[in-house]
Amino acid sequence: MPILEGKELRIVGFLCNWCSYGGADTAGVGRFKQPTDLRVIKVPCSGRIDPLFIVKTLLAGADGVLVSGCHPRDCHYTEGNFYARRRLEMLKRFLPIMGIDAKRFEYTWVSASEGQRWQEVVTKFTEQIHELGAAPKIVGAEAEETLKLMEAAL
Amino acid sequence: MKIGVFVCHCGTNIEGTVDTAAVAAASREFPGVVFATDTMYACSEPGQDGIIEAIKEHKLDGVVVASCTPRMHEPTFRRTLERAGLNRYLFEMANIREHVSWIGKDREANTNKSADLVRMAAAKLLKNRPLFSKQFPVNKSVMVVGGGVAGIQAALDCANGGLKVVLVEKDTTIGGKMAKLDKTFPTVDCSSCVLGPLMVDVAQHPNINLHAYSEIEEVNGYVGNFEIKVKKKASYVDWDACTGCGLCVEKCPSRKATDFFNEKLATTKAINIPFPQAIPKKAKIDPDFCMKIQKDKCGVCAKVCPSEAIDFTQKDEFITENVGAVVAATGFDLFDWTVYGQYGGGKYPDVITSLQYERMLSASGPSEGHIKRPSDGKEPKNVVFIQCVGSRDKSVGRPYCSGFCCMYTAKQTILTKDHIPDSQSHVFYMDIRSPGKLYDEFTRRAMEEYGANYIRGRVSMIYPKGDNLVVRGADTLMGAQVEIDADLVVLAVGAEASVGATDLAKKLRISYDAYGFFMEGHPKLKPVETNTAGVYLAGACQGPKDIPASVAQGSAAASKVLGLFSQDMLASDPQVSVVDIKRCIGCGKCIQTCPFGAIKEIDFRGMKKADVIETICQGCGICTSTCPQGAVQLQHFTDNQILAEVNAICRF
Amino acid sequence: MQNLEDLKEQVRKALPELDVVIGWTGGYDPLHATPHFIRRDEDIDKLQVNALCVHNLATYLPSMRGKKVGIIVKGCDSRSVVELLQEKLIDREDVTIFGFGCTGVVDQTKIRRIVGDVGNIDSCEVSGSEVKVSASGTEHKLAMSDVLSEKCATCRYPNAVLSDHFAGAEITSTATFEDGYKDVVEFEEKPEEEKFGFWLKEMDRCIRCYACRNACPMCVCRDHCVAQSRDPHWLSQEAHVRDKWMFQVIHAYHLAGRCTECGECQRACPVDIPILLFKKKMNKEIKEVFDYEAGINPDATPPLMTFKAEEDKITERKW
Amino acid sequence: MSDSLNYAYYPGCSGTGTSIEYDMSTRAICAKLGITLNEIPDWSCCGSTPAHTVDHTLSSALSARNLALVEKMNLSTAITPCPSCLTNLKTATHRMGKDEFRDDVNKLLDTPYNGGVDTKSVLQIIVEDMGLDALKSKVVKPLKGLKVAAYYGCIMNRPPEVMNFDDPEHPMAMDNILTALGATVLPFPLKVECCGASFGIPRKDIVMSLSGKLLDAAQDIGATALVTACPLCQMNLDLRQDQINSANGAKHNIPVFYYTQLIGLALGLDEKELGIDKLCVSPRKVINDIGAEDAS
Amino acid sequence: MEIVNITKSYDSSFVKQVEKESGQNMSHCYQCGNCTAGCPYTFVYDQPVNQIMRLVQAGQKETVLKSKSLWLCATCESCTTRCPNNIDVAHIMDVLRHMARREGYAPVPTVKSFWDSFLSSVEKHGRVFEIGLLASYIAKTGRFWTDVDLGPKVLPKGKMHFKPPQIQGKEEVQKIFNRFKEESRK
Repeated sequence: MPILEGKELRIVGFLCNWCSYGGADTAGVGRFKQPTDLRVIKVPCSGRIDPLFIVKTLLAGADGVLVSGCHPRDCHYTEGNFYARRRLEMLKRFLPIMGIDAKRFEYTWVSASEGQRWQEVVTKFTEQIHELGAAPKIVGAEAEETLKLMEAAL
Repeated sequence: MKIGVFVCHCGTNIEGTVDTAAVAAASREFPGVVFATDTMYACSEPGQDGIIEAIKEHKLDGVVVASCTPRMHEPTFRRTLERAGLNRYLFEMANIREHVSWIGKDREANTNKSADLVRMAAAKLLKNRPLFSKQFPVNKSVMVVGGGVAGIQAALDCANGGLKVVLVEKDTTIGGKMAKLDKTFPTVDCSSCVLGPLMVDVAQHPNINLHAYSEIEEVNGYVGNFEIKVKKKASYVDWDACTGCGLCVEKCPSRKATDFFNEKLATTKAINIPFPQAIPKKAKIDPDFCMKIQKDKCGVCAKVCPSEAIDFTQKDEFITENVGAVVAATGFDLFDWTVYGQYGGGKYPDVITSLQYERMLSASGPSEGHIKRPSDGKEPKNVVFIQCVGSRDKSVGRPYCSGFCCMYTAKQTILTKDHIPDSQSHVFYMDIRSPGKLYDEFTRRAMEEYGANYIRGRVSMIYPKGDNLVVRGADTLMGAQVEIDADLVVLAVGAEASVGATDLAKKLRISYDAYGFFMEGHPKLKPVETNTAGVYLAGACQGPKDIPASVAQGSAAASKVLGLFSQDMLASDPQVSVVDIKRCIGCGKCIQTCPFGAIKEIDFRGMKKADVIETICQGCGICTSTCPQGAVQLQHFTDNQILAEVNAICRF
Repeated sequence: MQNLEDLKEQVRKALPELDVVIGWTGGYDPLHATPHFIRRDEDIDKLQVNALCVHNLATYLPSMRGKKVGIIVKGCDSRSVVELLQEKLIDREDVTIFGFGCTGVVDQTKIRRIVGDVGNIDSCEVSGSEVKVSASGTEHKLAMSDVLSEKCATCRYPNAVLSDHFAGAEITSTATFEDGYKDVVEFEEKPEEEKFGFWLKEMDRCIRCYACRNACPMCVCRDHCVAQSRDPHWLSQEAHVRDKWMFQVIHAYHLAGRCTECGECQRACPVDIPILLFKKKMNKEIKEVFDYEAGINPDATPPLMTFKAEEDKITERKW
Repeated sequence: MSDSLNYAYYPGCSGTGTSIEYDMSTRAICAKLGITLNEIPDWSCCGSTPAHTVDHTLSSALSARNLALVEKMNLSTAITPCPSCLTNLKTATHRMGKDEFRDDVNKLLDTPYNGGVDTKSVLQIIVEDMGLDALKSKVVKPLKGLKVAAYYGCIMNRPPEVMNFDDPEHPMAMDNILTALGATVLPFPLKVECCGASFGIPRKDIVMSLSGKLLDAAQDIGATALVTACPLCQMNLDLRQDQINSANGAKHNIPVFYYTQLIGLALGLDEKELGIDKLCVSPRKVINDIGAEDAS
Repeated sequence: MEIVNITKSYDSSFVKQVEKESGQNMSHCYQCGNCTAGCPYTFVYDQPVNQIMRLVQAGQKETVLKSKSLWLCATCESCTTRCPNNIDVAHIMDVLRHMARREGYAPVPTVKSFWDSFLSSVEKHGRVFEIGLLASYIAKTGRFWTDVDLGPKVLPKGKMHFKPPQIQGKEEVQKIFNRFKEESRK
């Protein structure tokens, strides 16, 4: 599906299964209205998130990436978000040298009970990305073609 | 792979704001998708049958269901696939309810987003592989943390079911809050007569091993095989020798120790047994008040003890217990009401808590069942009860209803009338919440038969006037400000998470809410489970609960444990990391970062390689994001699966 | 070089216990040195150590694991050795390190820019302050300061940080950490679009030869590099700028907390893409947040392989 | 003790008139205690209650004019003895934190005010900036035997988010000062109850009732004097005490001091300087009894 | 008592206006009555505070704006300080007073006259001129001064001045009032 022109931007979220995905569910159960731009990829733990996924996502045309895990000390796997915090902080600091605005990427902590906080995070992040506008796209490749080739190859 | 997509209406829950037929139509264009349809209720029997039929008819070998959160029905649909003869991991869910239809009403955007989520799910599914569980043995014993009524019930049910039970209690006796109560609603029967026999059963049960005055220090392991370090706190009494005769208590000259059991209404001896029916009935020294420990004087208890049990040098002791499951039943604590300056902030002795009032009412309490004002010992005639103190009050960070205060307040007005027939009770309330069996009738009885004066409104301030307290409140029904000259004010103090609950949650790796109450697996369908396999909840640690609800949860948690242990072997979750031995260069970075010690170094034809111990791996994937060459891959969340999701939506 | 004879002597003494000693010798023309594998006494005489010895020989060590290897290292090279030791990719007891005080090496690109595309190099003389090159009959006198490699101008570790033998006197460095990162700061100050555009243009020139990776002493994945695998399938085989750029970020990220800035990647690049900038940026941030530098202490743990429950310098943002 | 006890001083309108003894005693004790008061040149009225009942922008503008004057003095903190003035100054600062409101206020002003001036009560700086130990060390005539009730009034500490000083329900600043002065401070239960405020003129009955309760409560606990920090409270309790007695059929004869007057007495200052003679209910007997051997 | 037809009398724009001007969310009030319980002025109110809150929730504009209670609130902040839902009730009372003024309600004329006299005094002199204020108030209300007994207590002690205060900035203060009047006419 194409991005809804003029309405949405492409925002990808990487959420840990135990806290933030649950928090997003809690927000849903509470019917907390949110912008529709975000597409969520569920991972077991924020520690599973290789920062390179985020770079890949941004180079592949996303306008913003949001990562959310359990609050520090509350990781379901005890230590995952501690590793994530270091790695993601480095990424946030690295992006500017690539010419990517560091505000296009945020990482945060939302617990499974914090539906309201999730609503606030999504709303705020989406607003932030809309303020930045669409990210510069790397054109030139026959995008759809390539993708089809790749899909066919596998 | 031939993928079938099923887009659920969930009645109007999804269909109301998502055009599910359009989503299905769009899905047919996605790579790998050969069949797509919308369906009324995918999780219902006809819905599931429809999926099975489609699998057979279209020879599907992968299924995407777009419906609610996978945290709800993923297990349901995985079973559906198995019934159709497919591996349960050839399945993906697109969460178009919690993440789409429930959070916005823009049908166009929702439909578009839903299609995107299906596309991502299908893209990932193309990379899914069948996964198979391993079997591992279970240690069929259970640890119950907390010896209140919920923990006691859970422990007894498990023990009666034939399991070995380790019951850990942080105080010197089990019984919890219920042991402090005088009577219980709505039957007004004696609390200790109900609870006492259960406590004795715990003490005598051959399957129950009780560690009182102990706390959880450290939790290792996983479902089926937990290894838990327990701290046995120093009581300065050798409990193996102590017979609970009470001679030491009788002779101890230090009388100023804090009496926690009586809610500080009185003081107690430096060596004491909290109450006569305590289980275990063992003495403990409060070192802050013991003259021997403080000043190396006295030592009377040691001299009089017939079994030479006193040990002033005793230290905390650590033991390790191996169990297959854990039930957390750590209960609640009372809100610290002294933040209410307008109620005196603790300055007025005749403003007491409801639990202090219970101790006052109790025949085993410090006043032996006589209601006496703490200030002068006089019998009060006008007693004012204030409800919702630390409940439903955002300004003190406690917006929730504690649930049981309305009922115990009604009970206390009845007991007040019983104890002092010429007394008058006044109850300030906002709403009466009494939705239990015979509950509302009970509050009516308090008013109709016992003459309790219910006043609808909050109390703004309490101030002393002469010997009495002026309680100034509102009667909103009358539309007036009202004042009552009270002899005694009882605050119906709300419940909050027990001290240390969040620390325990972290050790058990379970979630808790903003107030420190433990999170259940699902608010409706998994009320006593947690999201950590093998850890269950019982009682008020999950949220304020009255006795019947706590007991029911104790039994429910026990039944879950018994169910878990009904098999000799447990199936491991195959969503674990696997090392591609060809790609591994043996650098050991994964070993270094694994939080569980689940990866070990092996020698493979003279080369160092990493190897995952499947039954220890918990599936966090830290190793996968650590390995530079991607040699270790978390199954079901491989780099390729996540990249497929990224590629599905970020199309340059 | 006055230390050369001492060094040769040290090698000569140690050689009987070793399978090989890696050093440098004259290359295909007088302007270039090349790696030199000393197995016999007579090989020692060909040993060359001067400003032309640009190669980081540590690159060879992991593949020679199991053998007794001697290695001659500049200060920067020694950090790579330390890093390999730290990651247990080589074994301390099998490696003999010969250090010396390095005054810097030349940047061949700079020389080529000044001298132009000359045919045959007739001779090349290197002194402390000057490089004399005669090519096709013309003599060029180049000031060392004009042709010195960038990394050498701000070098803080001119002496081997770890060595078993050290030839000559140690050299003192006055450079500060900040000195070495002025280029990063300067580049970063440019507007985002300009930087993005810059990289698009630069990366577009990449020919995916992977010389950068092959020259990197810390790129130990070698045959298993994710750049050329299907599982995981991070990059397509397409020669698209997106994939090329992605590869460079992967390289930088895999080196986070490990890169010693020997600069071999950028030196090896046949089309001169300034890819060291990515690695330097990462190092700068690593130093700022974790106060850590790679290749100094063989017993340290790289910061991304560990954590603190309360991080000193990562403040929870408003997020 | 800090050597920077240097403040802009806002006396408030009543300080020049009906509560002149509050202003006098404040200036006297500050001089004695080494607190420098720099009267804001050409200050104007804060608008008091009437202004904010009409409009918040107007009310804040009247306060902001004075804050802008303080800005010119290069002083960071302005202090006032009067809680009503303080509330207006603080509320203006608080609300002007929002850009939109600040712009509206500045539209009414000649000189715009952009924030940056801290406002406190004289009471707060004595307790927090100077400290009770420093005060205690300067006491030469302890108020031994004086049994007082400290009455703070309704807005000295409320709402806590704005006033940000002491406990909103059980303030202790004056209690602690009076204890430091050697007086016996009785636990007054109605410390923050309203006295009737400015309704004395338009609805006297209200003051009769509310201030009457306060006097009753003071008598109940056996206080021989009331101590206040508010001109309006003092006026209602002192000036109108006879009216209250006749309206309620009571016979109160309780002198009502400003706490600054009592500090002055304890510091050994002259009664004249403290405006003791300006009080309506005579404090003579109470003052004479201070330090008497068997003060009963 | 009349029947309140909620469908007809509910004025949603009134509720929104109160919320906008006060910055408070009316739906946060769950009618516990704590404001009324703590309010020292309940005894003179025609509608206790909690009922004012309820009437605003119910959009009963006229009943609210004609209430005497609005004019008898002294902004003592008891309600605001103790509200369990952190509602700034005193602020709402202030805002309702502003609205009542705008709509021309003055059910307690003495209070309004006193406040008006006070402000005219400030407008005229830059500071309050107490004797002038009293004179103006008596003139406005046409009432005999009920505080004659206080004169002998105050005057000899020099606590009231017969001459108005003189400040240089009084024109500046007048300008504040003038601009305010201009702004409110907009």
